[in-house]
Amino acid sequence: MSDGDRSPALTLKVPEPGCRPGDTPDFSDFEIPRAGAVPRPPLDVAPDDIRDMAFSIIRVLNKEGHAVGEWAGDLTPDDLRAGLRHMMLLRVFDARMLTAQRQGKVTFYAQHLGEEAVSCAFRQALKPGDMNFPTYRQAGLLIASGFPLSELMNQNYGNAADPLKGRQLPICYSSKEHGFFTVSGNLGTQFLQSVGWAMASAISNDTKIAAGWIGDGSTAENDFHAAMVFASTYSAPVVLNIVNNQWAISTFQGIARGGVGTFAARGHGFGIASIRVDGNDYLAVHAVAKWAADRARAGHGPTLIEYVTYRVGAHSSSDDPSVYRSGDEAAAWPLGDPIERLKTHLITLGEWSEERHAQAQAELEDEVRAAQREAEAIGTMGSGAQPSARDMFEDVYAEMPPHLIAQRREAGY
Amino acid sequence: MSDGDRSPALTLKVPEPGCRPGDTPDFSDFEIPRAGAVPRPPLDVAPDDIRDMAFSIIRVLNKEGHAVGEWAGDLTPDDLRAGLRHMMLLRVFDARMLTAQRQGKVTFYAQHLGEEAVSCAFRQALKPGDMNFPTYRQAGLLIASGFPLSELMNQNYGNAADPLKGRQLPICYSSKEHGFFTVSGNLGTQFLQSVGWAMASAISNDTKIAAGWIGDGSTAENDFHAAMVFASTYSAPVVLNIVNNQWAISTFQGIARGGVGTFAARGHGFGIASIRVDGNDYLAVHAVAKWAADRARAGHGPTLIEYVTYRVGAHSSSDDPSVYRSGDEAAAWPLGDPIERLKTHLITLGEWSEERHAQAQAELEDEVRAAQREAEAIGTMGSGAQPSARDMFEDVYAEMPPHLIAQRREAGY
Amino acid sequence: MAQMTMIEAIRDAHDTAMEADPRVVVFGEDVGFFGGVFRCTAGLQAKYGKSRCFDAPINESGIVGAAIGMAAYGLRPVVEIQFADYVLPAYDQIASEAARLRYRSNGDFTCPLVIRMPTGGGIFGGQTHSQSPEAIFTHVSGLKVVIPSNPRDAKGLLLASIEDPDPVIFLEPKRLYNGPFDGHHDRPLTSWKGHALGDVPEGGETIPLGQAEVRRAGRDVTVLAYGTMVYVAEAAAEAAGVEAEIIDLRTLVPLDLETIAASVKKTGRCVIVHEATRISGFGGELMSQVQEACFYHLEAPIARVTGWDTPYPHTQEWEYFPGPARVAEALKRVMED
Amino acid sequence: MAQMTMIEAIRDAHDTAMEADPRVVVFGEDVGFFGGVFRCTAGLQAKYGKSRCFDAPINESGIVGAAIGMAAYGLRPVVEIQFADYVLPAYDQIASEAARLRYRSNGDFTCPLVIRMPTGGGIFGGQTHSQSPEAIFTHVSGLKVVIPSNPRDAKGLLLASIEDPDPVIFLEPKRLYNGPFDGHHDRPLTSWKGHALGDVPEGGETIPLGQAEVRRAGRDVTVLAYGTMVYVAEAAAEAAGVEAEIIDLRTLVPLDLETIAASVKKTGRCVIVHEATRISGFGGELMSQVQEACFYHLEAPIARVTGWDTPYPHTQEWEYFPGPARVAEALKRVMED
Ligand SMILES: Cc1ncc(C[n+]2csc(CCOP(=O)(O)OP(=O)(O)O)c2C)c(N)n1
Ligand SMILES: Cc1ncc(C[n+]2csc(CCOP(=O)(O)OP(=O)(O)O)c2C)c(N)n1
Ligand SMILES: [Mg+2]
Ligand SMILES: [Mg+2]
Repeated sequence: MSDGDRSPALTLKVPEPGCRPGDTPDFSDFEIPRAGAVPRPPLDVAPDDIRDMAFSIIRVLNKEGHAVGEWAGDLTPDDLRAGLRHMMLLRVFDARMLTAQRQGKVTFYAQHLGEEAVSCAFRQALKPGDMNFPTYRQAGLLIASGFPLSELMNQNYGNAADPLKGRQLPICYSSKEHGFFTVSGNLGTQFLQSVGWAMASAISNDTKIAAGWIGDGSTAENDFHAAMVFASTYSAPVVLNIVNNQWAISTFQGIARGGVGTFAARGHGFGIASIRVDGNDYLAVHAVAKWAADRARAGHGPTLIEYVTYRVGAHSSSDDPSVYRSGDEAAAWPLGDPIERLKTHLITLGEWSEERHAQAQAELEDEVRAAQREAEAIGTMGSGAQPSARDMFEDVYAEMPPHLIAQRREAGY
Repeated sequence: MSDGDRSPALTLKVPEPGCRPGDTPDFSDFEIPRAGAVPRPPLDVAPDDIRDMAFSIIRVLNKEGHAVGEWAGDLTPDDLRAGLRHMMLLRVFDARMLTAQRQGKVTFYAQHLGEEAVSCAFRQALKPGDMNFPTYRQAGLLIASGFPLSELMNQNYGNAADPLKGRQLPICYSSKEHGFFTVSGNLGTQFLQSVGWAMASAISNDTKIAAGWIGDGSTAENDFHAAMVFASTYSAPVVLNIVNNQWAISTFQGIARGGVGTFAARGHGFGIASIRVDGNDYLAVHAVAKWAADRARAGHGPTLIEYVTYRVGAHSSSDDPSVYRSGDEAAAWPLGDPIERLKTHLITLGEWSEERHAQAQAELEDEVRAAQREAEAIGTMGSGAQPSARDMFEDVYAEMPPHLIAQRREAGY
Repeated sequence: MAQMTMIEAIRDAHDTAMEADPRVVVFGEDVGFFGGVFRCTAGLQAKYGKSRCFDAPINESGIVGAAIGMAAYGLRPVVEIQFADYVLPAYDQIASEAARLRYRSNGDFTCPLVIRMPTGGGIFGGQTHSQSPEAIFTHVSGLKVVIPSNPRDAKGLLLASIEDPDPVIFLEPKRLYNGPFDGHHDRPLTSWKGHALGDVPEGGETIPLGQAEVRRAGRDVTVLAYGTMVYVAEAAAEAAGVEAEIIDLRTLVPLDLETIAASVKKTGRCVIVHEATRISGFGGELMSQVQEACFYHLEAPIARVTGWDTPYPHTQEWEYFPGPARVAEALKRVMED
Repeated sequence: MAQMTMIEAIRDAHDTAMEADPRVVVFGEDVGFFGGVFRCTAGLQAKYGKSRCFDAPINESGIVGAAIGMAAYGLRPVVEIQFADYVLPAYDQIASEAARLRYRSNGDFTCPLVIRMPTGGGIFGGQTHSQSPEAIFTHVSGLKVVIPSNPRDAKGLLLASIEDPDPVIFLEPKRLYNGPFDGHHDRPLTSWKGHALGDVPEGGETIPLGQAEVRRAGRDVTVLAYGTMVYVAEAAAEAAGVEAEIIDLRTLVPLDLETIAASVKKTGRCVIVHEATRISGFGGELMSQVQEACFYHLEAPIARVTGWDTPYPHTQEWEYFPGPARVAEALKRVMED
């Protein structure tokens, strides 16, 4: 085996993004199939027969704003206007909350800029009783289900009306009623829990399904594997959503993804149906979500979906992306803006206009401002009516044990 | 969305093995390509171009005992006789240790019966300095590298000459010199560590490679994912070995594998070259191991290998398989016995005979008996010369901290 | 009443709970068809079907994380971790998730979940079949930690844990599965047959969490023990000829400080024993709470007898295990102080 | 000597070690190009190249497990866990593997590895950016646990940790990164500028592990503190007008019991403070060791001031954080006892 002595010195390969501050963004090697190109398979398709779908991108809206192809779906103009309204509302809400954060009224915030279609459109594919296990970047699931804005704000402000009594960080919402599992600050854990919830539904011969959510960077977490193994083994009625917005914090998707082309491909190791969709195309997201949800309901098991989108804003209010990526990248992003694209589509349908859009924008800003006034009248972080310190000791257990009663006394509450 | 009301009640799907005690084993739906059928790709092949290899089985020895096809390899009759000897020695060693366990001279033991080819043949594809991260079922790596039998026994007996001073369980060997990383009782952890070791070799511009080992059941562990992510992202020079012996303890491979055909397919989610090999075919195992090791050395990154074999014996000395699987399964196992198959091959080559085989068997039994006499002369579990209790306090840290000095005094040693 | 081993009592508790409540589901590694490597779930799959008792992939985080999802849905999962040594991969799901659902969602989501695991040494299990990780669970707010020392308590406490609305870590001293063990490894094995605590009530009777039990009354010194160490303490008290009051804690969180303090205030002396390593073991917490509650009653330093601060060795099992000799020595010492 | 913040001192320690020893490699989430979310590794990738300082996938177990393999190979990995709250997924690799390689292989394989992480509260980080998990590491035989409270110690202790032949958990009180914090959140921020402990020696000078430092001499009562609580204790002693002797432990394992016992034997009183939750927190271990070593010198019960036994809340930051008022109260109480 003397050739070994001649074997070359090894080197560590560390993936790098195409573009850092100062570079000009270049998405030319990012293959984007034209809208309508990808066929829509039957619900009972064998995962292995749609292997290519993990390397393509399902798109419905073409450049002209027409909905084309087998995934065009059956959303009515009213549905579409509602969807547009949800995305606009989420964007307005985010903008106001970011400002409030800068004013010190909120400790921490993370927005959805550019990703609004994913959570807003997905929500419309669910039924009452279905459960999402979201990350901190799926507030559209609540907005689209009509969750009161003032409650979201009360939590972000951590005021006396905070439904979570000041215990949780901003944006880590919780609402069983709205099918929104309590958001964890720990990445990946909830992706696995969604599979367990879905298994429970199957064990109970129920008809409800679960939806797990995870970011591109977080797919590297170990619990991603546990989720895939359990979903695959027990064929759980769950939709597993990977939101690929290209970046973790300062870390580009290539570090989590490694040597494979897409995140959707992860499903191939488990025989799970895996598809990739244009995350900035409201119609495509809805159609794909509906397809996956119907598969789960029909007993065909889990579907893994990668939403291809882009995080236009900073990772969070604590982050400054200009240090690690080019400011021009967002503008160069080839899949456009979800709100603009749906707006154009509605206009081409003759169901919407610039005037109505401007008016809707104004109405939504009023609506958010009103909710904000209401919430701020109660209090904001550190000023006005605050959650009580007593609440700090409640709900650790259903019944307060002696040591906590003693500690609460010691604390003087 | 009223159709939802009509959606059927869900049920939990729990995979079951084809055969339980009382049933007749049936491997008819287990597809076995004929020997020589699978081509041998170049070292720099793109993982995606050999996707099918994860669903096939590389085999070299055909029914007649001839070595056929592109994977036949270049092992000389001397190499093959050495390989046969290693497998026979491992089997004799296991038999003696199991008996010793029943006699109470060893607390715990796990044998390799039926799987001897995997570790024995793999070892011959490595070079000095390469490092294995084995499980408790790869002692062939040590046997094939000439590790002294008496040392293995001293550890299993936990006597005064135990190289690990009585601290470790039997079969959890350790030898840096022989490229055998200290075996952990915790499943999966070492699979990941092998990737880190390989990354270190690359960081150091070294030429050494690492080999990770894991069982079929243990691929379900989370650290399997971490290993795949890191190996894929940094293109680590590592060979990742999955020994699929069909069973965990009482749990058949389907519970870990889920809805995908093979364990090798797990690599497809990461863009890692993934192949499947007849684990009871010494020549095939060696050829595949050599191919993967050469890829790693040449800087082409990780290879995932699934060895298809069968655990003929109990999981360990604490296990009784008759409770959960048919006793006839082993006999029905279609890939035969690794020793028998290599023996037949050597005989067809005219390089071996029944007589020489019987003689070799007798010699090996003498050799093991001799080593055993030597070891037992020192001591066995609980009788004869034992490791000192002082050793219990050593090597927790390089330098013993005050609290351990005090505890050792308190203990009276 | 029926005579049972601890294994039979645990199996019976599962059976009783599954019979009474369809929400109770049981899974873990090898627990389904086989019934668990210690046979604690034997027969449950045959009786209740594969969707209520099944084998899990070998992934402890997966087992617990999936169970958390099931509990949030409304089921009452009871999962087995094959050995307590293997629970660490699930520690994040337990500490960051199960323990906090109720708190962070203001009761909107809860986690009625029981995580069972064989714990402790004395079986020559070496580094990975002998550890006692109770301390790292007692440090997590939102968890309850239970450890029975006999068949009767095993059934009653397991039933109470399954009914509990919050996550419970249920530690089963594996050395006690088939009989009490007082650390005298050189003496013949004893079984639960004929042992008073081997008498297990039929039906769904629970033993409330948070209540310790005085196993042996005495005026000289209070011994705080749990699991296997209860019997070691009894043997040690015998040997030392000390009137020890031996308290079997049974639940570590919430702790029955009342019973403990009452005893120490009476005896003025306290010895704490556990198998786990010493530094930051639960003994440290016990010693602190006793010191805080009983300082002015103490006539001697509180002492602890524990596993040494090393990994659990293999051949040195009996030099490592805190046996009756070491405990007796401590009892004599505190009596002299 | 150079004036540095704690962040700069930590970065400088990395730089010094990487310069001196090619085996030192640094990785973790966002530590490469960006230099870490707290900027503790800024500039290292540019200076030493991508194969010695790089971004890791978001997988804490992967980061530690890969680092263990690297350490076994012969490198000296220094990895960052972005927040101590996120180390739990790596707990198994740390406790079952890193801590035991030397022991179980009889020194054949070793694990010179440093795992750094920002710890503690005071930044409105809520449940997942505020926790103090030191206790669960101090319970693991084979680990060393270090927690500096100022720039000078941060550099000297980090250099010593990198040189150490065994795995070290290196906890960085994030509230101290940019300046000392005494818990008076309503007062203006203070910086390390001009602070004596902000003077950091150039070069490779190490501060040996296992040595506590008396920050303030006093005869009334001994205060055991570490990290942020050192400054809270100082402010509390001021406020209470008590002659407290404040000991900054700096290393929790191995513990400098000598310094602690000498002080308590002198003062006869002891108050222990930490941010972590109380039950089975490291305070319990400290209280036990003081009680064991100094029982006959104690004139009052040892007291502890800690985080409450609840998850770390968000808006109630200052009701949860054990601030100067609570510590002062405890100081007064033990003086009256
Ligand atoms: C277990 C854990 N590790 C690290 C972090 C810190 N962290 C918070 S968000 C984040 C990046 C996540 O990126 P991605 O999954 O792509 O989600 P995105 O923010 O892009 O939506 C990191 C590293 C965490 N919250 N939890
Ligand atoms: C983390 C962990 N969980 C569980 C176990 C208990 N255990 C030991 S071996 C085994 C089965 C492993 O099966 P497989 O990976 O197929 O390896 P094989 O024994 O078949 O070689 C189990 C569950 C363990 N050792 N470690
Ligand atoms: Mg992202
Ligand atoms: Mg197996």
